[in-house]
Amino acid sequence: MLNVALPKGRLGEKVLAMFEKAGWECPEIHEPGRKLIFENAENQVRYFWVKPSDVAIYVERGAADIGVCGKDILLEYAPDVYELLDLKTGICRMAVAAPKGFTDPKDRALRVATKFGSITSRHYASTGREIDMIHLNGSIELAPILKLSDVIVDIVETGTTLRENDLEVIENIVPISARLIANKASYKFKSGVIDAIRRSIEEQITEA
Amino acid sequence: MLNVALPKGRLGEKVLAMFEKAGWECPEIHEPGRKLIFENAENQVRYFWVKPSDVAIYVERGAADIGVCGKDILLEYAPDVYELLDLKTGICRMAVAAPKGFTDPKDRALRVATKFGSITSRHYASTGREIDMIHLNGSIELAPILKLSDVIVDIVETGTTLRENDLEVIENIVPISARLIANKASYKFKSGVIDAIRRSIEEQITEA
Amino acid sequence: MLNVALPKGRLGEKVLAMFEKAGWECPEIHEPGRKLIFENAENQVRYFWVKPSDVAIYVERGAADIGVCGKDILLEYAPDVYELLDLKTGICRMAVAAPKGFTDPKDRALRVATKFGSITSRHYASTGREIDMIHLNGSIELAPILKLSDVIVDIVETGTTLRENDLEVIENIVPISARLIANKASYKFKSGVIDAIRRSIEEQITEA
Amino acid sequence: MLNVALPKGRLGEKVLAMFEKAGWECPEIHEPGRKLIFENAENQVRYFWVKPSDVAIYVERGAADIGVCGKDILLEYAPDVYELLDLKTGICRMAVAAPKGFTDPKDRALRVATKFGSITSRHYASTGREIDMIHLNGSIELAPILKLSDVIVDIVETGTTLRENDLEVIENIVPISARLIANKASYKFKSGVIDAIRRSIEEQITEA
Amino acid sequence: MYIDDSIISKEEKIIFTLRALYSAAGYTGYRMNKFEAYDLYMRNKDFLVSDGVITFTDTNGRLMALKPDVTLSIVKNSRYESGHTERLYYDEKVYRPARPGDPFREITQMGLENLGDIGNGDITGVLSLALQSLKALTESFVLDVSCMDLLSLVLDEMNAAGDTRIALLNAVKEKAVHEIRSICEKNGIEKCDLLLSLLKCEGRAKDVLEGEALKALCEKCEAALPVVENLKSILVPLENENINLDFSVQSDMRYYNGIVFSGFMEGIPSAVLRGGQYDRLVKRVGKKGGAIGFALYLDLLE
Amino acid sequence: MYIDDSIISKEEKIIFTLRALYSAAGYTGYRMNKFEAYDLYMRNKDFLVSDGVITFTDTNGRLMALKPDVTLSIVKNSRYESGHTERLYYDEKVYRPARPGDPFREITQMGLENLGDIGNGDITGVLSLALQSLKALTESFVLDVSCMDLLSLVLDEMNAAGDTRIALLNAVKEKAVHEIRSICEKNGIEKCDLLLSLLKCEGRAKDVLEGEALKALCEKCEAALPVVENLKSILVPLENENINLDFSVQSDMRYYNGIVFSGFMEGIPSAVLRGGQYDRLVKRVGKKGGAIGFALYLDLLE
Amino acid sequence: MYIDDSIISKEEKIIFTLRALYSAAGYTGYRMNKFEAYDLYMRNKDFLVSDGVITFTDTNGRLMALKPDVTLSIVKNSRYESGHTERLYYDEKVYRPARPGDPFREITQMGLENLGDIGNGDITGVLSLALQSLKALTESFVLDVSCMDLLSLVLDEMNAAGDTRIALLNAVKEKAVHEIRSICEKNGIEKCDLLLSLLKCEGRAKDVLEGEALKALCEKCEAALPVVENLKSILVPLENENINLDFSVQSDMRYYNGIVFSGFMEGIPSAVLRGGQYDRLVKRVGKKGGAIGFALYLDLLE
Amino acid sequence: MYIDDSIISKEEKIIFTLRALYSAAGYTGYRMNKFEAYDLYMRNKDFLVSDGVITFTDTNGRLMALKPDVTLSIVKNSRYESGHTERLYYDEKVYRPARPGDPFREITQMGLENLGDIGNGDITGVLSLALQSLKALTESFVLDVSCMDLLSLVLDEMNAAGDTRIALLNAVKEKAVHEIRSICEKNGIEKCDLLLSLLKCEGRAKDVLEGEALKALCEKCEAALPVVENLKSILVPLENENINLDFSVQSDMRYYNGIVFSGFMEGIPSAVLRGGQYDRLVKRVGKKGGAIGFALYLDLLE
Repeated sequence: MLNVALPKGRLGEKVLAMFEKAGWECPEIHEPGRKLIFENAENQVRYFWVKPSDVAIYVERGAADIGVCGKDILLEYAPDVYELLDLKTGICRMAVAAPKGFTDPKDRALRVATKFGSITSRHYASTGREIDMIHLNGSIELAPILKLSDVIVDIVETGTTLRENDLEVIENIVPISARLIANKASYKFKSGVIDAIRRSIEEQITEA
Repeated sequence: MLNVALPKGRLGEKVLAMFEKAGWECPEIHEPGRKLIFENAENQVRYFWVKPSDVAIYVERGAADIGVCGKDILLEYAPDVYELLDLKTGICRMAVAAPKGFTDPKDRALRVATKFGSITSRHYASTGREIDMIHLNGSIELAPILKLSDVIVDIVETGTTLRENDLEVIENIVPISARLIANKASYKFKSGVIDAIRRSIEEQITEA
Repeated sequence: MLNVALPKGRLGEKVLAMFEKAGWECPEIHEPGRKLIFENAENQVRYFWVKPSDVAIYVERGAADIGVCGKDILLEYAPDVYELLDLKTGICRMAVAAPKGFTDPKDRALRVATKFGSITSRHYASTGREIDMIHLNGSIELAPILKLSDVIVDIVETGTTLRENDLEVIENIVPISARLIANKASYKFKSGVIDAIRRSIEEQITEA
Repeated sequence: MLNVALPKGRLGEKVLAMFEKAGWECPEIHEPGRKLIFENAENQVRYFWVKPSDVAIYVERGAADIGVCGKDILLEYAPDVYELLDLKTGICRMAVAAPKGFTDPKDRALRVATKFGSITSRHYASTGREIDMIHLNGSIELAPILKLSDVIVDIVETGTTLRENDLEVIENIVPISARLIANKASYKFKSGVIDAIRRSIEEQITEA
Repeated sequence: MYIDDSIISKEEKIIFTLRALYSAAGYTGYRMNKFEAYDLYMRNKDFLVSDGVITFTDTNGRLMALKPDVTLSIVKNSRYESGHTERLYYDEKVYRPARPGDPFREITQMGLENLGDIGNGDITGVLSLALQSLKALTESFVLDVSCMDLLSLVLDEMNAAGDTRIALLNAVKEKAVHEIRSICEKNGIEKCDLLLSLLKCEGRAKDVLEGEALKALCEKCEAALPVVENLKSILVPLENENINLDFSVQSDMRYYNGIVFSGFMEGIPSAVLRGGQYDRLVKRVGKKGGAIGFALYLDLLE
Repeated sequence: MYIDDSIISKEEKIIFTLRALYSAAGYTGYRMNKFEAYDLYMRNKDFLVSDGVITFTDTNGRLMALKPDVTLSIVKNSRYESGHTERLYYDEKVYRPARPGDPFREITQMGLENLGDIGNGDITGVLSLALQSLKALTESFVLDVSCMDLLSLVLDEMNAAGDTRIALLNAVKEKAVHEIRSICEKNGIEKCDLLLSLLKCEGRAKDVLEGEALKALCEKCEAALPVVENLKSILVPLENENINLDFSVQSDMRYYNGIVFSGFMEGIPSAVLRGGQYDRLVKRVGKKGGAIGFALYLDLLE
Repeated sequence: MYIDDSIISKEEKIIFTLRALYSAAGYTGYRMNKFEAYDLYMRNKDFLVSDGVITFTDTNGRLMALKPDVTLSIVKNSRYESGHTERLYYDEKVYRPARPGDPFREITQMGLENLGDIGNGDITGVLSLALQSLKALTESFVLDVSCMDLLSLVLDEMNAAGDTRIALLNAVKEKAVHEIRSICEKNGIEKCDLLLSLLKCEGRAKDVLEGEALKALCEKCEAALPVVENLKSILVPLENENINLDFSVQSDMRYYNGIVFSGFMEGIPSAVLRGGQYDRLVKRVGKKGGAIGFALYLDLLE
Repeated sequence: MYIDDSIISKEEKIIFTLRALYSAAGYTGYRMNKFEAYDLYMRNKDFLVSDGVITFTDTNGRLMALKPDVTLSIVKNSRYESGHTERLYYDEKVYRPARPGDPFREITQMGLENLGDIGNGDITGVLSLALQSLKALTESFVLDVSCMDLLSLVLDEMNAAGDTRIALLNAVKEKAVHEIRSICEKNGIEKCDLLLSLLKCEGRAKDVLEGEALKALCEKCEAALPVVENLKSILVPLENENINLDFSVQSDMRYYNGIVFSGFMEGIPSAVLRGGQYDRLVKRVGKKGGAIGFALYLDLLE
């Protein structure tokens, strides 16, 4: 039985379709209802939906054999897993954004609001700028407007949300897309099926 | 101008209605669109929607003068704010849940999955049980099913989700409901309007 | 065989006489020569001369079963031994001495020269006075004259040396005299002979 | 006025003679009595006798401008002073000595008795041998005989004392002789007289 | 000494302004020139503003603390003389995280302490200096004053002890009237009203001291009368518009008693000044006499 | 499981021998698998054998201690059940300097604790295991036993309190009769004799318990009688030649009470086994019931 | 010595089983009986499994580390003798967080080291002991083996240096073929194919060593041939079905070279055994000769 | 701002005097407002005045150091711009034992640094400020100046490398001519004379620069000529009676090069000012450009 952690949301749906097209269908998952785990005993696969940011921990700790999540999550939590494939979907970038016309107040710590604490720490440690980090869980772009922070570090897709809030990207940190990841030990004992999935999805991507 | 942080979602909508009924209407907020901040210059109020778990930090750091959030958030982050009113809505409880028939494996650390790290640490420190905490961001009830954890610490409303996943509450930690909170300094300089809001909402609750 | 550590010098000679009078003679020890250890196989006793400040460590570590040393050494090193008898000889006191007319310079650390670091630390810790300690090995009374220190902590017998150097005692810390000490484990297995010696010397003192 | 710290004992007497021969006589110092400080106002010199092991601290802290002490003291305390001259007297060596036929007990810490803690630590740290150090103040050669230690680290002149106690040198650490030392700041402001003394004594040594 | 403005920082200017103010009021400078053993802070852990203390092992093997606070050291090193008071001010670097979980920072803290046989005049004097300090920093400020004795007395009247008392104190601190009601209900405490009456005595000191709410309280609880009179005798001489009474202001009852207070400046989200009477701390440290003082957190003014 | 002697150390052999002994007596193994906060040790500082404790800051910023001792952790994690006793043994690495000023070392400490509603039978049982432990290690050994209650009682009779009491206890510990006399004289304590009589009750337990010295003491101090009877009821069943009575054996009275003891082996200069009843520690840590136990310092056997 | 199973833990049983195994193979026990200065670990920081090291100040003021690892201490205290090897095994408590951010724990680590003038026979021997160790613990296991020299050589051929090399190594570690491609593209590295060919040489050692993929690689890169031959001469004698070749297995190139390996047990989500040749570490510490060894993380077997 | 003398300390007066001096010379104040990781100091351990550094674990688990020094932090945070220099002064609390083995103290250190593309004019300027600083403190002072390049060059000429070089440097530092001779003899170094000639070039800079000893040295060692010329071009413009040349003044060659100097005040037993060029440190920290600076140890003036 192969355990697969899928990220809830649009990305997850897209990814599920890829898995099914690759031959690992699971009719049960399309039935309405509030179930969380879906199994197809026949082709020995079990899917479950988790928060995108939880996929990595499920895979790292072996509760899932494989899973799909954004590169942002891999950079933030640095799980000890194999990163088998770039799914070339869920494409965006990690960036620093600030109100238009922003200038850095050099005489005090820069206040940075973000969901991505590790990425932010690492980024500013590399430039030597002292920061006062403000961890938020959502709507990061509100922070500079309400003077809670000077700048934000967040995922930027189209930039529309930023523009709507009079913010602009002042620095790109890293590009992001979805990745297929695998638990290292699972891979040793289930390499056949995991590799088959990888290959099949890779083909789908190449064809697309 | 009074800045009010509202929690996104059903609870926030309910709370907004209370504020409006109390006389602090804001027509703008009901217009469709993607704005995040809504102002009524006339009655000097500005609302904004934030993640429920971010309300406390906005209020504590003075970016909002007042706000509404669940007692769970106050217990988890322990912000230094005034807790002016129990809104008697958003009622639920913080609890430990486990698979039916669970018995504690005394010879090793108990694996606990949760979104509420501080509450969990404090709870188990008080009982002296050593734990291995697994921080998750959502769908906590999946963790014991997939053997990622032995038990979970989470908010329980009706218990339906637990039942659907063959879990049951084995210990109640604390009851939860929504609270009106205020920044301490703001309260000094804007006590008139804050108190007026409190009184008005209190009346609404008492009447209900 | 009983191992006895004696302090070199006048005190040691006096003490040896007491032991011999008590019946534990050792003719060998009176022969001229440079030997360090003297044994009387007949009455099963072995004497050796050590630096007065080393007696305690010989006894504490069991290299000697018993020994004689000043109370100053016991206070300074705090060895874990039995202190079986006050020999009422080698009488003096531990004191703070300063140049005549000395006044404490309150705005900086007091510079104290001494051979007795622990006693000095403890004494000033109890009064809360910050000090700058200067460890010397001898001729302590020179230190204040040469402005190396403000005061000294040292043993004072008659006070003549102090007077000759224009110093005077400004504070007495503790009275001192010679003590008979025993290793704790030795005492368990050789209590007969050790007690006999103690009693006999005690009688000599009482008679004197 | 030049302050000179001389080591009490045979070495000091010899050194004093050198100073006097160099022109810095001090008749007062030869008078019987218990004085500690001797001054010749005419040639602006002041001598005082201190414990050999205290010379370095007097000079380092500026209570003496210059002084004479053994290289062992300089190695042990590492004072921040100028070492202006090797007096080629007081010649001996620092060595490890052990009972004849000694073999190192490799399965436990080596017990080492010594007066020279720093030199001993440094020596054994360089060889990687774990030791249990026993600080003694004198008669170090007694320690191995009484099984207080396995070996000793001490000054060896002729080796007679060792032989008399059935010990032998198993390792030489460093050769020792007396040195003329000067306080660094004193040297800046009194370099004329200090250099004159150094030159004159150097000549005496060369002639001898 | 004349010092060119360009070579001193904004913070230093504040420090010199306040030093002059305190010095003129008869206070002398205190300098904490050595570290204290960690034990001193550990034994009085809850007296500290923050939980985090930088510990280090001194060269003699003793576990020391890097100044998390100055008051404890002043108390420890003070000498009581009957009939006298020691008046000290300080400005020192202290070390603590800005918030729990933040990295440690070097913060300049300024404050003053009045120790010994202190009376109401001393308390009024310290409050006056707190007001003057705030005034020197901003135009818009408030000094919230509470009286721990009155709060204590009310809780005693309610027979609130142990965990219930602690829970009530926390609720008072958060002005959480609903929690107070629920705690009283759960623990069978009848005189819940008394505490709620006390909390209602909130607002400009002048108004509250003469107001109905306080009168009502004193009627319900006679024992309160002398405490209130004492409070008046301290606050009335100040005749200051910026003093609020607010019984939610508190400090740990194991250290503090009598008057406690917090100062707020408009635009700064937390209290920039905190102080109070801490006779109980003095006693815990094994000293005689009383004490009152306050500290200003200069890092908040950045 | 059969284990080849060549792959286990001398120390491990001792550990397994003693584990078998304790296991046969109904004790179960205890494993200290996490660190305790430094505060636990700090608050009970004088309970520790040594002053030096390795502290470190855990990843969550809390100041922790590296096991200086096992007993405190056992007490803290024990659960009292009326009418029951918990019997635990342990062998753990602990960390402390061999002597003050020496570097820190990893030392194997072995010991056992009997906690809960303990009675005289339990005390006799623990003493018997202490004797058997020593016997397993050497042929020539002595177990010195004292009774803190008797010592306490005598000091109470003498009205020795505060610093005087502490000074007397130190003098007793060092068998320094001259100091006892001088302290009594200086502090106007009249019944100095009583304490000296107690110290004379020293020697083979069998002899002392039946001897004149103890009888004399009981005559001078009636209150001692029941304590002595109780002591007899504990020691007589042991019928062992290697037990000494020695009232200079002590442990800190803030933690210990009743029976305390030290074990010596010929050729080793300090006690290799130490133990006693520590009901007071149990209470300080906020738990119910009594406790007795001992530890063996295996590093001394090297 | 016969030891009753009831008085030893599951972990101890494993330890004794493995000690017997290693002892039979000519290894002798090593005991780390003192702490090392923090500097030793600091200078070789990236050699450690975990970042967190418990530091403490020793009584002489020196900053020490509480064993985060045993190998560094073994290397530091080893003495090279030409033509000889030192064969040591250990089981020690080490201290580190289970995962970054977790609290510090005491973990039992077991391992062995073969230092000195080691040859291929020694390497085969160590791999054989790794296999036997895993077999003693479970029925279903895999030993993944890689060859750092081959990986190095391929990277050299590609002219991948500096940050590019580090990025490529990380991608190899994660089997992230897409990252490898993208790094090569971004940095203008042409022979990307070579590295991808190497990664394809994955699977049962027997099959891979004889397989097409490896042959293909050697054709593209002649220099690889002798390295591959050497690898064969090490692995072929083992004739074991449980050995995989997997070039994503790596260890830090500043310390390791030649053969590195990881052991996995079914049902345990991370590697329970890790090892390899670390001649470079030996050199960094200023010693002569080579070394190979491995460690088992017994805490994962709980 | 006018500040009443009674509210500032003697030390503060010195600080303001020197700030005005440095500010007038174009230097701006530097404030070290966060702690640095212990690693920064550890990697440059020998650059520090004292061995002892207070370490603490920050809330994120990182091992930090409490400022033992300011220069390293300035260098780490500096930004090189071709053709420019950064001129910074600081007065900061630093933490170190007064002497090895003494307890840790808070010491005020004042100093300045000139970083970037520095030339001889900058060096002369820094020396001039060092002289002016001393003059502001006392009437009787000496600034000892040495040139590490010249010393290096002489040692190179002598083929003194490795341990021999280190031993010679130590002997030079202690002016121990006898040790120099004995080291040269033992190690077969022939040109011992060269070094002794260098040491003879000691005394008032004016005299020495024009004197016979230096001329003699340059004749023996031609390569010295340009270095000496350079030295002259730096020192001659200063025209100051209080400058001594003294080649025993040194700083660690792994960090320093070129000019190094020490300032002494009559009556104070050790150097109150130390400084020099430290281009090598700048390079070690991974930065471009050169640097020169000095520090004043205000605690010595107490």
